Amino acid sequence: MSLSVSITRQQGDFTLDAAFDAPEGITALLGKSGSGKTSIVNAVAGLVRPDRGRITLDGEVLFDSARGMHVPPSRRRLGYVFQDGRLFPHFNVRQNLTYGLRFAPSGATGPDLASVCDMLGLSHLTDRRPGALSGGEKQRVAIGRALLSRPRMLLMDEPLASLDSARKAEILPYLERLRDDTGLPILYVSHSVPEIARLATTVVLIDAGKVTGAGPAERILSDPSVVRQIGLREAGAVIPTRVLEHHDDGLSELVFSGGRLLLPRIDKPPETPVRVRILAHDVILSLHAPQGMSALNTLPVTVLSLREGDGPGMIAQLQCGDDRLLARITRRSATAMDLSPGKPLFAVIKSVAVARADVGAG
Amino acid sequence: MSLSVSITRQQGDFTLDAAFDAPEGITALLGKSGSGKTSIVNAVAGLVRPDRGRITLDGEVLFDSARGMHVPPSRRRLGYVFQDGRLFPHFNVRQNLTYGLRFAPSGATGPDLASVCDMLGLSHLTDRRPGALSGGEKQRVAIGRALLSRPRMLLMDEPLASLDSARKAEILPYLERLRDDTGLPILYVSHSVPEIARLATTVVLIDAGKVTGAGPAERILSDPSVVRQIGLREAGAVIPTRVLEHHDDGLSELVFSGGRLLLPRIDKPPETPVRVRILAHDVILSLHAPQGMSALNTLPVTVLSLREGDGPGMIAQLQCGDDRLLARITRRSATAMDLSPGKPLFAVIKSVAVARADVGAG
Amino acid sequence: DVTVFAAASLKTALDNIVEVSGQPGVTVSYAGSSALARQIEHGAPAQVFISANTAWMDHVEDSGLIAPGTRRDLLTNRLALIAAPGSDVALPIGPDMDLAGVLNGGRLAMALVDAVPAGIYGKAALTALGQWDSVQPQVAQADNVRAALRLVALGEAPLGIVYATDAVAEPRVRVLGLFDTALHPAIIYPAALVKGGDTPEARAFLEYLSTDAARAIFKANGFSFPEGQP
Amino acid sequence: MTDWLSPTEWQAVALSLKVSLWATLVSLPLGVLVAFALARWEFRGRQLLNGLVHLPLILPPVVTGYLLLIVFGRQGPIGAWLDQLFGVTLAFRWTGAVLAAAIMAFPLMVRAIRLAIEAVDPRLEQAAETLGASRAWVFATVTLPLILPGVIAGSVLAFAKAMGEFGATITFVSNIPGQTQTLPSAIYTFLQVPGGEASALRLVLVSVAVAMLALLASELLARRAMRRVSGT
Amino acid sequence: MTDWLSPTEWQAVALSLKVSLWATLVSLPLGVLVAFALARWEFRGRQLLNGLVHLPLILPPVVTGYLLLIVFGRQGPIGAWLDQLFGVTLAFRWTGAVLAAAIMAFPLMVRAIRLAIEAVDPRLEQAAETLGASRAWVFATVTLPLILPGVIAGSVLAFAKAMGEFGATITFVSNIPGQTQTLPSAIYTFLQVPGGEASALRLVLVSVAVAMLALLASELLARRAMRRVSGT
Ligand SMILES: Nc1ncnc2c1ncn2[C@@H]1O[C@H](COP(=O)(O)OP(=O)(O)OP(=O)(O)O)[C@@H](O)[C@H]1O
Ligand SMILES: Nc1ncnc2c1ncn2[C@@H]1O[C@H](COP(=O)(O)OP(=O)(O)OP(=O)(O)O)[C@@H](O)[C@H]1O
Ligand code: MOO
Ligand SMILES: [Mg+2]
Ligand SMILES: [Mg+2]
Repeated sequence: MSLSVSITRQQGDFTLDAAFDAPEGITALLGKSGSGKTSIVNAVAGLVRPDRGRITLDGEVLFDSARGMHVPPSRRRLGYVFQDGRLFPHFNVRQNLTYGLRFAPSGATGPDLASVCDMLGLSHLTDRRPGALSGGEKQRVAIGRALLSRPRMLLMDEPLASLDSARKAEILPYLERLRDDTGLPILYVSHSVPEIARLATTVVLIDAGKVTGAGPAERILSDPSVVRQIGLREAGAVIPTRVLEHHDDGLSELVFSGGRLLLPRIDKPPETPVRVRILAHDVILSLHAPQGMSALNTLPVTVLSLREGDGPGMIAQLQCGDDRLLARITRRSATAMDLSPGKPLFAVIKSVAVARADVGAG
Repeated sequence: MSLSVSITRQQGDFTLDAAFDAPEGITALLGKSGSGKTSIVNAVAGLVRPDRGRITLDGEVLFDSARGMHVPPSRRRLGYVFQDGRLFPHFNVRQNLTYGLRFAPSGATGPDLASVCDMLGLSHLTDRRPGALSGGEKQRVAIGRALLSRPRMLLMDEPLASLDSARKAEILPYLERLRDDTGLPILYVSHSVPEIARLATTVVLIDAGKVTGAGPAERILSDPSVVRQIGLREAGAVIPTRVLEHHDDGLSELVFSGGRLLLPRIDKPPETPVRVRILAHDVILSLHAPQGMSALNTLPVTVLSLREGDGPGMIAQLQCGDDRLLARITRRSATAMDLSPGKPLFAVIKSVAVARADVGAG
Repeated sequence: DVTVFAAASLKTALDNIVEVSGQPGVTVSYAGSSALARQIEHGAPAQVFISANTAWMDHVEDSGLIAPGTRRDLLTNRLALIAAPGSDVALPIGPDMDLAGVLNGGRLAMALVDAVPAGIYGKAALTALGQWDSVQPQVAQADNVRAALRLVALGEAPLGIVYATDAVAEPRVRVLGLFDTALHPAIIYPAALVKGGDTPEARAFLEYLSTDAARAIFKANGFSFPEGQP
Repeated sequence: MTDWLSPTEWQAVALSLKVSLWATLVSLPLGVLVAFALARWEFRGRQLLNGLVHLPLILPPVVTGYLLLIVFGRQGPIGAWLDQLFGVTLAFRWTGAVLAAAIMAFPLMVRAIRLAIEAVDPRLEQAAETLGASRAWVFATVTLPLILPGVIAGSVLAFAKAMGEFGATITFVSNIPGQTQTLPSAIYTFLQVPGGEASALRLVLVSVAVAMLALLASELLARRAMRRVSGT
Repeated sequence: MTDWLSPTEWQAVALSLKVSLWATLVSLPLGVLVAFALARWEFRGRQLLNGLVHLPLILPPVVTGYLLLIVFGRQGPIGAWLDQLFGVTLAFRWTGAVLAAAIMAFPLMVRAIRLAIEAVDPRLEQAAETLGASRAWVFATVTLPLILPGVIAGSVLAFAKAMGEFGATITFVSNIPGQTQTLPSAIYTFLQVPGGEASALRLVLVSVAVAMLALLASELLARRAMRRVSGT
């Protein structure tokens, strides 16, 4: 499955002019408020018609201005979780959830009502009308409704924004399983870089209606030049690893080109490839291999580049085996440690700093 | 100003039975989806009538079932930022923003249209209708509208959920200034612990319609027993500090009972009290004072208690001067370092780990 | 100024007379006799009332609203049996006419037989002829006599009973015959001054209606005049 | 009460009910369709259709009745055609009374339904579309339930109007007791004779009672539908 | 065109316009109030009020006209009172035609506005309240703009109905040229004359033209208002 989008559209003063490819997996649209994310998703869903361009899903043309083609939304079979909910007020939760089921082709498989209710914690609400739901409950129903329509692809516009972290922690693994087990492609809009880092196979950066960067999540999110756009606090590197073994004390050992990592248990069998995100600000640089510290992971690295940020911070890009890490340090430390490209160092990472939410199978 | 709430209300199967006091500053309601946060805010705003109870603001009774009192919403002068936006579709952005101005008593002071537009990045949108705004733009207008009504208190129901971190980073300091400069009290609903840690003076924990904990933010958010409810990833300690001096390289030095901290520049004059949040997972424990490392902050601490979590992690509560820190470590490290209550250690904190978003004046 | 309340069926003739009379300021309000009578009862500013039947004039007079001594029988009329355009039936009016047979399932158009004067007279005539019972189920009652006439003119009803005056004015219908005046109560259009409207101008207009000039116009429209008057 | 009204009067009551019900039911689907077209579709002749629908409201009823007679009478173009092809006669039949009542009530029905359609949030319909519902399904499962209060309001308005319709009905189908004599015709008849007011009043009361019942029922129905729509 | 209609006919056209406009304007505030009460307030007698409002729709117009004559005539309880206290006479004046038209059109107006009020999202009104707006302000600044399309629809419906109203008007205020002879009355009068159809048709065309213009104008207005309400 692969989605290919290349469209332009004028709405008021705002010009959308976006082209990107979304290969298998989860493609995240990342961009600030008003940058055009929802507009793109609406075009893919067929709810707005671009002025010009082409949208294809797995070779099938959904829209093509040159040929005057516009497949109606109902025949695109894209499950859309809207930014603004849009539950049917006259149906109860169960009826909302199962609305799309009747239109799904008989061959289509997917989760059933019970499992969706379970996963989203909706079982006790099935007889309620949307008017009697809390904000987060509504959003969960919207997610379930899209899932249950057995779509070929999911379009999710900030689906988890109104949910607490506990609930998010339940839904995220489910989306991962969808991505991995069923191969259901997802176009995912979110403001949350951790969420995106965990889920996304591909990241598309949007700014003022234009695509300013697109590519595998690992590359985009590890690109120091992207740091500006997504915010210093969220900078980090995503590293492909492989599960080595699980230890008795609840830690899992992963291996990658740069060495080994100890992480809280990951529920994947040995040999499973796993993507790990290491935030730049979770990496401490040390001139010597540290002793007697609670941080379990120490990796030998070489400084690749140093990039000044605003204020007192710098981003150091580090070569670690074949992979790259980012570290956020102060200029004062850089001076004190006399950092410069080529300098060999140790990167100290607390095992727990690579938190569950930052681990994505991939 | 102080808000005092003690109400019960039955809605369907759900029983709200909440009592808490919100002293000056920002009081955060923290609880998972469907726990009753919006219901409480609605009662305070006067949009729903509790079955029983009493709500007073600064001694003035807003609601009292015993005396049959119910001040209508329009005379409560509470600026409500709704979870679901609720912009007036027939007004443009400017008209939406200034709607409440005409009803504000002539004496009431507050920000003007220009400054609100500026802060919220709405200046180029003032002539648009809400239907032509993106999700985040709508939310910003809703915030501005409440601010411009010159309220006695702000009620904010997940006001920043749909905003990107860059935008949040612009709005949060503004809310802080409101809190500090104008003393405008805020009742703040959010799922984001960092947001709450940064803003909240008081935290009220809600679970299934009941208050399960309430008190100063420092205490509640540093309470290891609260960690479960708010999620391990969010655990941390909030420490009151004071600005000592600003260094030329962009770092600010803060002092607190346990020693000194170097942080990226904080825009407060020396002597200003500042609250600093240190996430448990950003603290590394070391048996020796580390050398040649990029982490600038090393504090001598003593282990107070060790608390087992789920999985391989533990939470160590540390005495640091008169304050307490939390550190999240693996059991393996605890064993390797032979940790036990009373053991003196060093806590290593990267200066940058105390990120801007976690600094709150207070 | 004079305000005249007149039965709607008088419109053609009366408009003509008002014009010819040269009397300025005469306005005529045409409506059903029942509506006009009730309005006079409720204080309408009518000065002259011309009813299409005696019943409503009686009603107004009984209410004491007629200027004493001003009531007169102005006009009389005849009932006509008419046929739709294109019809070639010949049906002499009499007790042995086969009205139902000629209708052949079609309708006999009349005004409301229990309420509107033309209908009441028509029913009386048919009853007197012994035809009513057999023809009753075929009767289509219109809310006024003009509507009945229209049903026949449009060919919707093959036959109808209307005033002779109506038949005269409608070229599309063919008169099969006039009912003998003995078959039904006299069809009289009484006129009178309304109490309170008794001004010299009103009186003059009422008098004018009986002049030869006026009568010529009435006559041209198919009206006749009460016994003893030419 | 059976004594209170004469058999003919009972007939008139029954006929009025029958005619009004049929008029409402028959025009409902078309009313919804036309309201939908006027509210949502852009087409040449939209304003013309809108005007046409309103015509019976603008014209005096008698004129409408007369036009009906010309068009749908036995000699009329459509009337003759209906008669030949289907053996359906409207003139002088209760079916004709249904047509007259339906046409007179149509603008009211369409206006009410159209207003309801225009109030439907198109974003909900879009949501249904993305879930795979074709336009027709969206209409049946989302639009229609959401406009139900408007449809009910429009129908009752139409029913009430049909119960009171007089001018067009009597002009088009006359007043044949048991066949086309509706309640208003009966009332009118009484009002034409001096002293008939009391009898008219009795029928007016019946008419009012029937319509009030219909109104009450519709209020309850509409409230239910409204509660559904408000989502609680 | 001045030749095309006689002076009396012009008078009838002008009078109908005047009467319909006044009827619409005068009943509008009351219509909004009643619609609001029916849509939003719970009070004893709500159903009664609802029934009363619908009465003119249910009753044959002649009956309504007759009732008006009884109540508002010079001798009628209210008519006499109005006359004595304010020197206002309704019966047989154009003002009475306004009353008749207003009353006949009232149910249509109320229904349309009520439907619009029921479609307003109460959460928007709540939002306005929290911003300090009193109920009256909320109504004026939020509810009213949001129901504007409904108000326009209701007003045009009422105007159209008033333009076509005949039975109640002729019964209440008679058919006095230049004073109470409206377009429908004039049309009726022509229809009472054999061969008057041509003249009637001319007036019908005028009537249709006027109403169509009003409709078109209202469509444009309502579209504008609708666009406002949809927030884009
Ligand atoms: N009208 C109603 N009838 C029955 N139950 C209701 C009604 N309104 C809300 N509830 C229930 O009350 C509970 C509290 O709702 P509330 O909106 O206060 O939650 P919340 O804490 O704001 O959640 P969220 O974070 O998802 O917005 C929920 O379980 C909800 O299902
Ligand atoms: N109907 C419209 N007319 C004019 N401008 C519009 C219209 N709809 C959207 N816009 C503008 O288009 C831009 C993109 O909107 P879009 O909803 O795609 O943003 P977004 O990236 O989803 O933002 P958010 O994160 O706030 O939801 C915004 O600047 C918005 O103001
Ligand atoms: O009273 Mo009429 O209109 O002559 O039948
Ligand atoms: Mg968006
Ligand atoms: Mg909520």
